[in-house]
Amino acid sequence: MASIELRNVRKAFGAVEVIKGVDLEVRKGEFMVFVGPSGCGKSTLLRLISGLEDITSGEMLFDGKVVNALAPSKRGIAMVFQSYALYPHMTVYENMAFGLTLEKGQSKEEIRRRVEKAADMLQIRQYLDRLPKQLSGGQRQRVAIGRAITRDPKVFLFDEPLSNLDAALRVATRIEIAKLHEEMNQVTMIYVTHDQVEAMTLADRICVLRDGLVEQVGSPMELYENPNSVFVAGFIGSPKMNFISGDKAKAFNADTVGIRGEHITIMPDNGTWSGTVIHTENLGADSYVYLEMGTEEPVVVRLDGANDYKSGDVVHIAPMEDKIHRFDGAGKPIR
Amino acid sequence: MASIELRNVRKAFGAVEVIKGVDLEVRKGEFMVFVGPSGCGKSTLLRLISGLEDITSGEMLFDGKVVNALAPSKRGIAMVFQSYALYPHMTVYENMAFGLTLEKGQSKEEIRRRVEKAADMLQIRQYLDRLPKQLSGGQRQRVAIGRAITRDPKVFLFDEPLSNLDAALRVATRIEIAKLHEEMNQVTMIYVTHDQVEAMTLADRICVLRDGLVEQVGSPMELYENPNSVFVAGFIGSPKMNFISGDKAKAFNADTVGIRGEHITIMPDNGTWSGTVIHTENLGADSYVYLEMGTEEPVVVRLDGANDYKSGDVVHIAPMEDKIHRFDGAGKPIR
Amino acid sequence: MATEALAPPATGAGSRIKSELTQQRLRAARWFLVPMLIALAVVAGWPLLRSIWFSFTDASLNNLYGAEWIGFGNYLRWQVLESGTVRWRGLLVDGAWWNAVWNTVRFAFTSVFFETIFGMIVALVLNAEFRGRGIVRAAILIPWAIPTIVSAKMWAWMLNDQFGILNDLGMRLGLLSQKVAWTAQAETAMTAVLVVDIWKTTPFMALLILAGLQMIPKDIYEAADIDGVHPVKQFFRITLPLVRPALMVAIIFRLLDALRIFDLIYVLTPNSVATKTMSVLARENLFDFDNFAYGSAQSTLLFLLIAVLTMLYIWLGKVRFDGGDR
Amino acid sequence: AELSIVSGDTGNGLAFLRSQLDKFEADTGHTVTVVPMPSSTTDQFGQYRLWLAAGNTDIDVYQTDVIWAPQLADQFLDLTEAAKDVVGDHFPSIIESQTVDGKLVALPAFTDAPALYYRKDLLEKYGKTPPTTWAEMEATAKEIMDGERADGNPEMWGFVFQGNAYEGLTCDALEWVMSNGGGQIVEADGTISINNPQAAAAIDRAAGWIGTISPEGNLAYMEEESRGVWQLGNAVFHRNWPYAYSLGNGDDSPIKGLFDVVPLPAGDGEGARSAATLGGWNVAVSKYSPDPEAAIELALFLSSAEVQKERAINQSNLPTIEALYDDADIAAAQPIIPAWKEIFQNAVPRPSAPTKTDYNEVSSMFWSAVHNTLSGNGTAAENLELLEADLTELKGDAW
Amino acid sequence: MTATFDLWKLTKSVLFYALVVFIVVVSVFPFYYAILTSLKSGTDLFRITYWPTSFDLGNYASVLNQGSFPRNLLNSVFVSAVTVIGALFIAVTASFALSRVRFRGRGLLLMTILAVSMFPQMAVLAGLFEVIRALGIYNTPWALIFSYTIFTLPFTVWVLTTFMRELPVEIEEAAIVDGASPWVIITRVFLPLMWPALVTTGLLAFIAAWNEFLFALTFTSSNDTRTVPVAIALLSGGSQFEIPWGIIMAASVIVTVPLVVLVLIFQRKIVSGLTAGGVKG
Ligand SMILES: Nc1ncnc2c1ncn2[C@@H]1O[C@H](COP(=O)(O)OP(=O)(O)OP(=O)(O)O)[C@@H](O)[C@H]1O
Ligand SMILES: Nc1ncnc2c1ncn2[C@@H]1O[C@H](COP(=O)(O)OP(=O)(O)OP(=O)(O)O)[C@@H](O)[C@H]1O
Ligand SMILES: [Mg+2]
Ligand SMILES: [Mg+2]
Repeated sequence: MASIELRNVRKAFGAVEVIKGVDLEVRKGEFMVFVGPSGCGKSTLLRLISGLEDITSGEMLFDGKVVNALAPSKRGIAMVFQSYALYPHMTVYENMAFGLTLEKGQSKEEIRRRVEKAADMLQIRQYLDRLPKQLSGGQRQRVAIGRAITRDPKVFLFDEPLSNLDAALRVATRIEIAKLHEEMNQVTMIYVTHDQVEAMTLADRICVLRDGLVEQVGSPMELYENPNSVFVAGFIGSPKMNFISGDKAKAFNADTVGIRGEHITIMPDNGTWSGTVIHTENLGADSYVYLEMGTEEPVVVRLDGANDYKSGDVVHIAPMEDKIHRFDGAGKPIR
Repeated sequence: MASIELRNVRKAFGAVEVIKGVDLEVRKGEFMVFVGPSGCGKSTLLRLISGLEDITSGEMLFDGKVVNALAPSKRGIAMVFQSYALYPHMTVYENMAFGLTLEKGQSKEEIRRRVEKAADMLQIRQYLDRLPKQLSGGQRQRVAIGRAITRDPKVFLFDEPLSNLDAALRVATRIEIAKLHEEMNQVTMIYVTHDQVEAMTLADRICVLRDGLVEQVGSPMELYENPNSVFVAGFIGSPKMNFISGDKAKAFNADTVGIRGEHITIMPDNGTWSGTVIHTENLGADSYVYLEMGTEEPVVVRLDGANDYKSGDVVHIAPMEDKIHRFDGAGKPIR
Repeated sequence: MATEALAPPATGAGSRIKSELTQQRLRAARWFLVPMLIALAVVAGWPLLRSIWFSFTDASLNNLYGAEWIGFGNYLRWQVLESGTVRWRGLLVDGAWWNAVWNTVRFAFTSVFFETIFGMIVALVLNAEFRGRGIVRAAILIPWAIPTIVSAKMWAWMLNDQFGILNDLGMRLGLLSQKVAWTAQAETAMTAVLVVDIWKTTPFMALLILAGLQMIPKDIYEAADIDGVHPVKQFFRITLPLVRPALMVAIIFRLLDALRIFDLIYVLTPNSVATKTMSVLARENLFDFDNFAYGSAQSTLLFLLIAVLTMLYIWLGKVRFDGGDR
Repeated sequence: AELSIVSGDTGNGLAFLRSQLDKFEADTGHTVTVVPMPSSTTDQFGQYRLWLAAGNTDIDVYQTDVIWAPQLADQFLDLTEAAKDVVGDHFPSIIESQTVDGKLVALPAFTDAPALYYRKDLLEKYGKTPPTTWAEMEATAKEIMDGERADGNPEMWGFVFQGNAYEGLTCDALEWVMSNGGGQIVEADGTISINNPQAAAAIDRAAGWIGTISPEGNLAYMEEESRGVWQLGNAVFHRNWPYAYSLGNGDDSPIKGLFDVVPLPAGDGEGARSAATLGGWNVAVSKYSPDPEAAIELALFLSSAEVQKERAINQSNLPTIEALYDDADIAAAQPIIPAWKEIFQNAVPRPSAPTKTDYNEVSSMFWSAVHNTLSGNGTAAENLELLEADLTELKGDAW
Repeated sequence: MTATFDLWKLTKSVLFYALVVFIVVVSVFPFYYAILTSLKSGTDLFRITYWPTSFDLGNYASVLNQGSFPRNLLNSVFVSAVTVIGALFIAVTASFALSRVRFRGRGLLLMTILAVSMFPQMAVLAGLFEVIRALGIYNTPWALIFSYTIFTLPFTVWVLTTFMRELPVEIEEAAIVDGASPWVIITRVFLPLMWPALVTTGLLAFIAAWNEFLFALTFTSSNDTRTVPVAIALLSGGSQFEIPWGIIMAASVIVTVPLVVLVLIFQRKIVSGLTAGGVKG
């Protein structure tokens, strides 16, 4: 466990500035999730924290000590790479045990026990003797995770660790990671993901990044309920929040109003607004209805269970008034 | 567009049989999604269809003609690889244009037009001059998609093409792919994913694979509502269906009963079953409550919106009777 | 000969489907191999077979075409003396030859051993990022770039006991108490040859290893950094296994070269028993003495010895011939 | 016709050859190209053998070392007929050395014989005269060397020669042995004479020089290395071929004008006399030459008196025609040449004629035995005994 | 950042640069000495100096004026360049077959190729001579180009095969799906990824051909067709035993400089991370 602090951290690749001054504190033992659009700098930030990439300017502190120049190996971290970065010449077992064999005072049995435990958890026990190239994508990803969790670091850095796993395994692994977090004396974890569920369920706090800058940091429900910008509002939650501007928003005294698909009810006849169904999607447990009603993007309404609206149907909808988010011209919320 | 038929197709790597006799028909213009646990053989099957991997035995037909031996380049396919497989020395533009430049009779402008169209669609226009190593994971993945869609194939093969994209982009790209499917004269698409939403929304039909064998093929709702095995029932839908066996199941005249989290209601006082809350998860739009009630895995109940159950609370629940799935000892449904 | 072998490997039982892709690749492979095979057959096939053939004849350079087949006579023959004792003659019982074999093998292994180590060090240095790297790379290649005949003579000059700069330097720096005749004495002559050979061919090793180093994916070093792998350990556990293929090839070719060492020994040392190598012997017999057939036999045996050593090396070093294929 | 001549001649020699060829071309209308070869005789020999063995038609005339005739005899034309008018002018011993089984293999172009170079100034300084015996040489060398070293030249040595294991050592050692009355390794009739006490004594004496009056490194010296020591002024005596004479008198030479030459010292005991190994070059005509007539014409030209005279004047090469030693022009241009006649008359041929095609191997065995002795691997007696056995085996029934 | 940390870092880089300097000095010193020698003449040659005492370009002038040295230099360039280009061309295609296509007897074939390099050069001289005369290319640059294949080809084939084996399969597969033929895969996909290997083998083979002596001496018989190593061996002093050190060193410097330039130009291509970003795994 370690607390991590970033002070006006910047990173440029040549002329391109990718991290544009990030201030962030990750508390001791916290589970911090980074989310943000593809290319916003999540992996880069993670690599800066790991020490693999030098920061261009600013300060990075671990437990209050400046570590700008500290070698990655001395930071007490374990990391899962987005690109896996497995050792191609080592078997799965060796890949996972490698870090451990280097630590002093680890007996062979102890290492084997720990590797096997991780392998069991990740259901890759039967592949321990294979080389990475003989594995499927998801199996490789699990080896990458396994390699990180067999070790005993102060900080875990996960870069989209579950993206290639199937739903069931994903849930299982997610829960294991949460358990790990609890068990390991609340080790500090930083986790990049695109998965809403992962972000919402794992995070103590979520950090929303946008284009190299921190947009908002807060607990999942805080972000969900009180996003402090249109961007965050749109980014957190799936399906995306619906944004309505123009006259319809004016009626609510705002430049833009946002309302989530699950907070819209379809009215039998008259509602606040009306629109034409252009598409429906059926996910089993719930379903989405896409409505054309003159907004930039179609408005999505989420319904429980299946529905039988057809394209072309005209429906009336009503937002739940207390769930409406109002934003001003600058995209800031009006409270 | 082409119809694809697999007859008892098998594939072994050395002594390990990975595809164990698959019979499958992908119809002309169909959007077929492969799902299945990690390592079940999805990528391998895709590679067999692409011709990159020779089938060990069986027959593969494109439009009724045996193509067992046909070279990939002659099958009229485009493919997105799970590991991207970008040309590291080529810029994004060159990566996307490479296939086109190899085709005869493509003018420079035509190629540029098509690449730029794809790049716009995938929001990577500004990266056209970069090398893959200068891109983020999601950007690389989009280049891989772009490379496939600039070409004009009869069959698209996508191997987890969206796994590294953020939610918004994912939805957008998903919709673009659906649009592509419609526009391109209903080109045949085979798509591997782990994402329930993608599978459910994109697929005309889903093929559930398990351990090298086809478990069930059917439309998304068919699979959701009438899974023909415990496995499919458990695999389709998120969170996973809850399975209850033993005495509680006996009461329903089955060895195992399955009930999805969204089909369970929490009763104020007395319900069919009762359990202890061990964990809750809040996703914003809905929330999950995990109950310990003597089953192998905790029972998950899905509730709309947030909830405020605490670990240790004892609650009563009732399944919606008409949504209960009953399975016999062999895991087959009882109807 | 080898083209017939150009069929896919037989797999298990049953009729494997030979796909068009595989066939196309095999066809391409065949076409790709043909120029090389023709080139090698023409340029090397005839001369090699001719040499081997000569080794079974009594050929002499005075009478190359009238050579007569004498079977294994050059390798081993015997004479029954009147006293009844049998006298064995021929290459296989030639003490000078086996002495040369021993000299050569000792030389080859020592020099390749040190070259590998120094080559690796140099390659690692060159692999690091620093200013002026390009110039250093060029500088390092200089020993390899100077023609052997020149560098051998140059070193002979530098090692000279009277006006050699090395003795002078050694005296000035206080490393030597008196001038040493490096190449004149049997004990130091071999060392001198070794030093020069190592100096000359380390760049070859270094450059090949460097190329190998450059092909290693960088991201796994990041993983290793994270794993807290000490750089030394990284070298042995990651770098070494991953440059191994390149290293192995470099060593093979250096070994082949070292086992055929000629120029350096020839120019640098007095032609004494202590430093004579197989090639030097073979050259003497081929051209200087009137023993062309015997020289051919020595060359052939040298070839066989190298082949055996190479095969041993490939087997012990577990050099793979596969991988990379689809 | 278009002829080509291959020559290992060097710098000035090559230029001289070209100038003579120009004359030849003008006289005869033939054209001649020179194919130069590296100056190492061993390299040349291997090359020529290969070319001849393969029947190379591109070369018509070869310049050959004096010892090659028996080994290459089969591939050269017999010049007896063509040269019958001029053979008489040459030293008979040289003509004999180029005659194999009655066949005149090559015509002599010039000859060569080494001498003892000594430092006039130093000998004067210590009141010595040029030595006539090895023992004298040794003593003088030692005395002057010690004296000079004490005087502040720690680099000073007594005697430098060619001690590397190569043909040059055969020459040097043959001189020691011969001058000590030890025979010439293999006698003209083919008997192997080397294993005798006088020969052993001569070689043992030489072995005693190493580390005392000669540097250890002498064991690796060829002509140039020894000349280096000598020409830096760091040796009292030096054994070398005539070429070192003009170089030592070059403008930048520290010993310019400070040295002179005398015949090599004699040994002691029965039959002792000064001996110098015979060197020299000849021209031979390839039997594969497409135009042998013209080629023979060229060979005759190159060995003719007029060319030899030019050569002597320009190159200070020793003529093979006896009459030229009395030539006034030569005496004027190269005063040393008449003086060298004495040295030349003491010249001994290496046993290339009796040993025929095996000469190189014989020479190699001999120099190895000597080199071993010099480097302290066994005494001369032991090594010569082994040598005799080896030679006997090599000889078999007959050479 | 504590002071000790800085100190350690400093020591490390000092040690590193010391190592660099040491390596450079050891590599270059004899060459430096050659340059020194090339600026001397006469008895000066036998005197030991560490710094240039005179600056006499006479030796260079005489090298360039002597015989056909400039011509020999051109010959060398032509022969080495054609040899290397030819060998690389043949080797690149062959190594694709040997590294990426699985067929029976591949190991045997590789061994056979290697076996060619196991014979001492001198031993094949006679046979090669016959072949060259039979082909009618004796005393032309082609004789050298032809005979140099005997050592450049096995080397280039083996090295390129080894390196090509290491390229990720996925990238090749992507190209196959894109409709690339093996030829296109080699030229447009693999070659750009193999620059370090190509440049390295090219340079090493070039230098080997550049410095070859024995074949060059045997298979040419006129000044106009000879290459520099032979020309250097032919450089000679006034008389038989005299070795013209100054001139030889000048010539060596002259022939080494183009190689150094060549290395300087091509070493830029020896860069790492060419395959980075292509695949994950
Ligand atoms: N070259 C190989 N050698 C041996 N086994 C292999 C090889 N390639 C794949 N496999 C095995 O074949 C099985 C199927 O692999 P495949 O890549 O098709 O899985 P997948 O369904 O795509 O999984 P994922 O969702 O994790 O990508 C896996 O168990 C894998 O380990
Ligand atoms: N080496 C580089 N040179 C130039 N630009 C780079 C380099 N590496 C990354 N970038 C750019 O920096 C930005 C941030 O990259 P990063 O990998 O951190 O994104 P990310 O948030 O992890 O995205 P994703 O979710 O797609 O993985 C991207 O726009 C990327 O193109
Ligand atoms: Mg990323
Ligand atoms: Mg897969």
